[in-house]
Amino acid sequence: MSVLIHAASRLLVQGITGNVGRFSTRDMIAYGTRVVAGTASGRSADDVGGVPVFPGVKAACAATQADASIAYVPASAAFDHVIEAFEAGIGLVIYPGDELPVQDAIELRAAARASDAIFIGPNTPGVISPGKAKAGFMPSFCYAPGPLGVISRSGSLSYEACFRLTGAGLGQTTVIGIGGDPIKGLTAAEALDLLHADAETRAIVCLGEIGGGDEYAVAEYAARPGAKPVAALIVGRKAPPGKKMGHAGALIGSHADTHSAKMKALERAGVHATGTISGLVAAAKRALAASR
Amino acid sequence: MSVLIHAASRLLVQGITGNVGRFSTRDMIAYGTRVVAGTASGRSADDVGGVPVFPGVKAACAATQADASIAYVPASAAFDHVIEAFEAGIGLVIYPGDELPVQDAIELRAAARASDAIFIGPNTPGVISPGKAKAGFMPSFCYAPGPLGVISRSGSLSYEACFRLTGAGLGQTTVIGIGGDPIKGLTAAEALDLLHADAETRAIVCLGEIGGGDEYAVAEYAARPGAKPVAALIVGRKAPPGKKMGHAGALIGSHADTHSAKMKALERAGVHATGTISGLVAAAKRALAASR
Amino acid sequence: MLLIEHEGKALLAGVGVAVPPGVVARSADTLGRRKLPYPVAVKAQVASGGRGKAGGVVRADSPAQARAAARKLLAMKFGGEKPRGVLVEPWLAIERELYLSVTVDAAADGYAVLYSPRGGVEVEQGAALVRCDVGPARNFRAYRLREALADVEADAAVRERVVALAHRLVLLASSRDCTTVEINPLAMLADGSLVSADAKVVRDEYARFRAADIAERIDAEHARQPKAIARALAGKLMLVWLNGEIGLISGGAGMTMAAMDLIADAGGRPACFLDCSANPTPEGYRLAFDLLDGEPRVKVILVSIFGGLTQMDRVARVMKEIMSERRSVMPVVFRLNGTNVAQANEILAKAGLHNNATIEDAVREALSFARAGGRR
Amino acid sequence: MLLIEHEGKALLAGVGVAVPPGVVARSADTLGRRKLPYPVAVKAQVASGGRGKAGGVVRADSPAQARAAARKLLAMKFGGEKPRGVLVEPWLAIERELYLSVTVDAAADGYAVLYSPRGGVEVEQGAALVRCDVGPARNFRAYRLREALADVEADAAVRERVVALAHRLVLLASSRDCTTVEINPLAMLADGSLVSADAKVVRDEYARFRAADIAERIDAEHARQPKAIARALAGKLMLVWLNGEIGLISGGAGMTMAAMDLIADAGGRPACFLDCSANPTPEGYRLAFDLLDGEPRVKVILVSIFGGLTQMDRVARVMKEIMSERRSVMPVVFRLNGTNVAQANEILAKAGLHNNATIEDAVREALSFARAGGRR
Repeated sequence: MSVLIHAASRLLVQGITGNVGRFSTRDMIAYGTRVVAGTASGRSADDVGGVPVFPGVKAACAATQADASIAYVPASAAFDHVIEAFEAGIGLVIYPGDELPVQDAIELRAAARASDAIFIGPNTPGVISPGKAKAGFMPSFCYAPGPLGVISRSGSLSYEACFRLTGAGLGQTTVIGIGGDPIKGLTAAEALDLLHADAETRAIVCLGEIGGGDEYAVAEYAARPGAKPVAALIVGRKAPPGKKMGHAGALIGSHADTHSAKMKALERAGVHATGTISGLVAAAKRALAASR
Repeated sequence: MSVLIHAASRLLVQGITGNVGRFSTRDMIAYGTRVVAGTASGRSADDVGGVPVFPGVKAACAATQADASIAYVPASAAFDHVIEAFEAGIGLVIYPGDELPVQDAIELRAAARASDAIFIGPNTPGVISPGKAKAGFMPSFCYAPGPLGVISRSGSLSYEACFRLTGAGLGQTTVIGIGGDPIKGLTAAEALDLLHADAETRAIVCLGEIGGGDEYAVAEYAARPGAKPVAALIVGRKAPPGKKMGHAGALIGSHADTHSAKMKALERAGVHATGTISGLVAAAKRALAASR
Repeated sequence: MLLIEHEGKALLAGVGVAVPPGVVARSADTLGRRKLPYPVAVKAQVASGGRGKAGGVVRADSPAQARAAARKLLAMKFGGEKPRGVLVEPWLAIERELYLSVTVDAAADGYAVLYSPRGGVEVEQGAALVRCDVGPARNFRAYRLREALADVEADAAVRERVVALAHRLVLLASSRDCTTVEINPLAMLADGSLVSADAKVVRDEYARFRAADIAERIDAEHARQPKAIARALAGKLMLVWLNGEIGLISGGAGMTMAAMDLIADAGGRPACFLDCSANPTPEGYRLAFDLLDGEPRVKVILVSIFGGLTQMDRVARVMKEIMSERRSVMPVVFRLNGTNVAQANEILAKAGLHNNATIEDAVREALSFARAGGRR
Repeated sequence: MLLIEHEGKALLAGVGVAVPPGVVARSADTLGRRKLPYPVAVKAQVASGGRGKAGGVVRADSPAQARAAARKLLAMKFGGEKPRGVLVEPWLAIERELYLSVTVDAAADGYAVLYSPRGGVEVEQGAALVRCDVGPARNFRAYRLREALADVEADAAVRERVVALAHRLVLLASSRDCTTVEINPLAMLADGSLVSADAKVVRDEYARFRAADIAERIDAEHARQPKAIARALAGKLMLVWLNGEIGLISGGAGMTMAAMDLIADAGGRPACFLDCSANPTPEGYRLAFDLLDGEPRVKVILVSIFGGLTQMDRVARVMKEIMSERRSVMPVVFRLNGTNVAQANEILAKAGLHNNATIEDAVREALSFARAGGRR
């Protein structure tokens, strides 16, 4: 099994006629994803790579039974598009774009809950279930099927990490980019719950950084009786305090935000934690070994 | 029967320790209303006229099973108090105050719907079911039990109208002040539906004025097959256009807002309509006669 | 409270809506000193509608023309209103005039969006508008508006811009307590971009406790009113002058209108709508009498109050006091009813004041005084 | 984006929150010309915290004292920052200092309200705060906050004022896209009224497309930055100068931090955090090289990009071009990986550029250049 996105998932690409939409659609199809429909707001458009294009999500769903969506639209239009997908009955909506006002993230998380849907993002490369499907723009060659569930706050770091894991023969069930913003559609805790419930996921790898509270959710999970083994990489050990490190959430404001506080909390919870990318494969192996 | 408020209604007075709250509480009790509780935000207070005072609605409901509420609080606090009542499970909340921002009226109407509750107001004297109970500050002597359901946009006009009806021996089942603002908790159409469903109400009297669309809802109701006979008084025949006549809703902006357009629509729908308070009793009598 | 065009445009610009870069001048002279991007539109800043048809917008191709236009406009009146300045903007090369507004609407249980692909005077003359109900602001759905526009707006790019713009307007209306935000015309330029050529923004006066700019604007507006109106507003009385001779002091809007109708039916004319229900205190009533006593047109005062929360024994006591201290010789007719009316009748009777049993009686009495010339 | 005190207070006043009447002066001289209500507080206007302890607030009892205070404060630096003026307010007779803030908090799925009955430095020093989760702004519930405050705030009247104030702050935060609105101290005066003695308002830069005041403030802030930072910002690069010698050009925050950690582990020091992922274009990368080539501290450039959406064949082509046209002699080390990396490797190889297989290799290579002195 995998979580969130499966071989049978029927993906809709909102904003399919933009440059990113076109590139990613072809890339996702090449990976084997069933991209069944696209939307181009209010415009009639030809198909994109063989995918039919609809003027709205309702029409796209009626014609193609799409059940997941990724929205390649600017931040100023993200709220409108994600809500449209929820109200058309789509159960999983990914918004990969960045610079989404936090207000809109708050509203979209609340709307997802009200629609009984899952919202992922903003600021994420998406979700990939290696060998089955991907909804996002992560470089495909970095991934392979296997027993690890992966959660990441950072796109580039997840590529590097999975490239290493895959290179070491450690494949993945599903890699979830939860995004680097302070308010997330899917939180670390929720992503952990999904991977915990997935029978094929034997151990979990969490890619974290300074700032924010996600890593404490990881520690909380790991300390739970019956939790799957967890490995974690926390980057930003050498980042100066008080400066925003690219991600809106990656800022050391208080002691809890620091690298050392997070490492301590993770280690106390029994997480196989490392502070360097070079140590990731070994940590993941230790976690996997513990799962036997 | 009566609608909205009955002899068994258990009334809560929010803001009971203010001048208006104290006065109205004593007045409602004198009328026979079962005022079971009052609130004074966050303060402990002695009882008011024998009514126990609680710091919040939840506590008041738990102790007294209040099922209706009237909130005597300033407009700036109205939203907070009405929402509190909804969330404590109160099914009928009246906000008599005026100058409520229309934004808050919009939100409270939506909140009432979400809570499956009824919100009445703003800018209303309340609701009275003569001989049974009153939730509001209308002068009691103007009312008597009888077969008429009355709906009014204006407080003072409803006193005068009911004073005349009662004087002429035409009593009332329930008199509902829906208020004079453009966005109402309970609309004219909804109030009509309530009175329509009430077995004891034999005819309906609507007290309207220039501006707004309530009178068209009345015409729509009256034109419905099986509707109860309706009498209507529309005031403001001599009001100049473009000037707000006290009520936020009483302004002639378009032709439909005018006295003559409303009178025509009502007459076309078979309403016993009059343009002068002097003609009200006769109109109500004609409506009652038609109900036989 | 209707904002003047340039104030409304400032609110629009504040939420990222395109408006022409404009300058406001209070006099032709200050305008002459500015560097302007000719040709320009010189626009009278008035709150009343129909400005365009009344010649309130003038094109100017040179500083001399701009000064002349400003001088002319500032000397004119629009719907009885003197302009509070002129707004000068680049003259827009408009390809098409659209109409877009967001307004509070009871049928929508909140906001409604209205649109026409042909705006400007066509809408003013009553052209039909496409309507999309929103309700509370957070219920705005771009896709629903897009569907509603599909039939009337053929240009897909314009449609998308209108949808995005409407969302901004709904958020503006809710976040800044506006009851109407109307852009007419919404100008489509040659490149397809949309610019708000005019702006009619109405803000909710009741929100003044949480919007300092509304409170300030209300104060400024009150200060601009004629003295009597300003005094009434300061005393929380609602005064609208009418042209008649019966000075109506009343409580409650509905009952006041009913009394006005009765006065007219009896052949009289009300001098005013003067609602004291927001300030039924000795000070409020004293002010009401003072305002009417000071207005020569008024021949008789008719006090018509049917009180619920307002306790009529208190009102009667106040009336007694006012009548005993008052210097005016203008006759006063009473019709008080409502809560504690029995005590009120006693108080009035003891003071030798007659309380009419019905408003019809009171109107008749007032008219007979008025016909006798009033002001005995 | 943290607003300066007087800007934050203007937002507060705009929603009807009580702030002391203040005047802002950019120089001691302009201050001297004003009539002030002595005694006054002269307050340095800086964005950095801990101003009070650093002597950034001075009491003045006379014009001479006020001028002296302003002169002194304007010459000081707070957290490395020169004041942008002084704010002068009446000196408040504070009975008690409270703390109230509204902030975006992941655990609340939106806003959270934080309160302490003892504010001021006690909170700065880490005193516990009472917390009430709100979520989306419309979910603010006065009664829940009232319950949360019942245990810590004994004064019922103050509690009610705090509840009403918190509601305003939540609405302000959501309607004006603020991520934090903090009042510390919230001053309780002798009559029990609450005045915002200080204001720390953080606005959401991402909302600039719908908030003109945020966009303007960002532009102004960028203009105040040192030249290199301002150029980076104009080119949509994220640049933070650090103290080292390895000029790190990267894409993606997480991977950049990982590389910084590796550099440090290997005994090096990064010269910067320079994230090009928002502008992975020829112009963006050229600017990045230009900025680092112009910084003498930088001894070697390490280009570390792991692209997903960024297609690495395109990046490789850009790198090839930059390397061929570049005048600087500073060594450059590459580690490119990601989408289309095979083509990228080919392009680099043909251009005679070495692409490191791992970031560890690249860091080692960069360090050896740095140790050799760099800038061959």
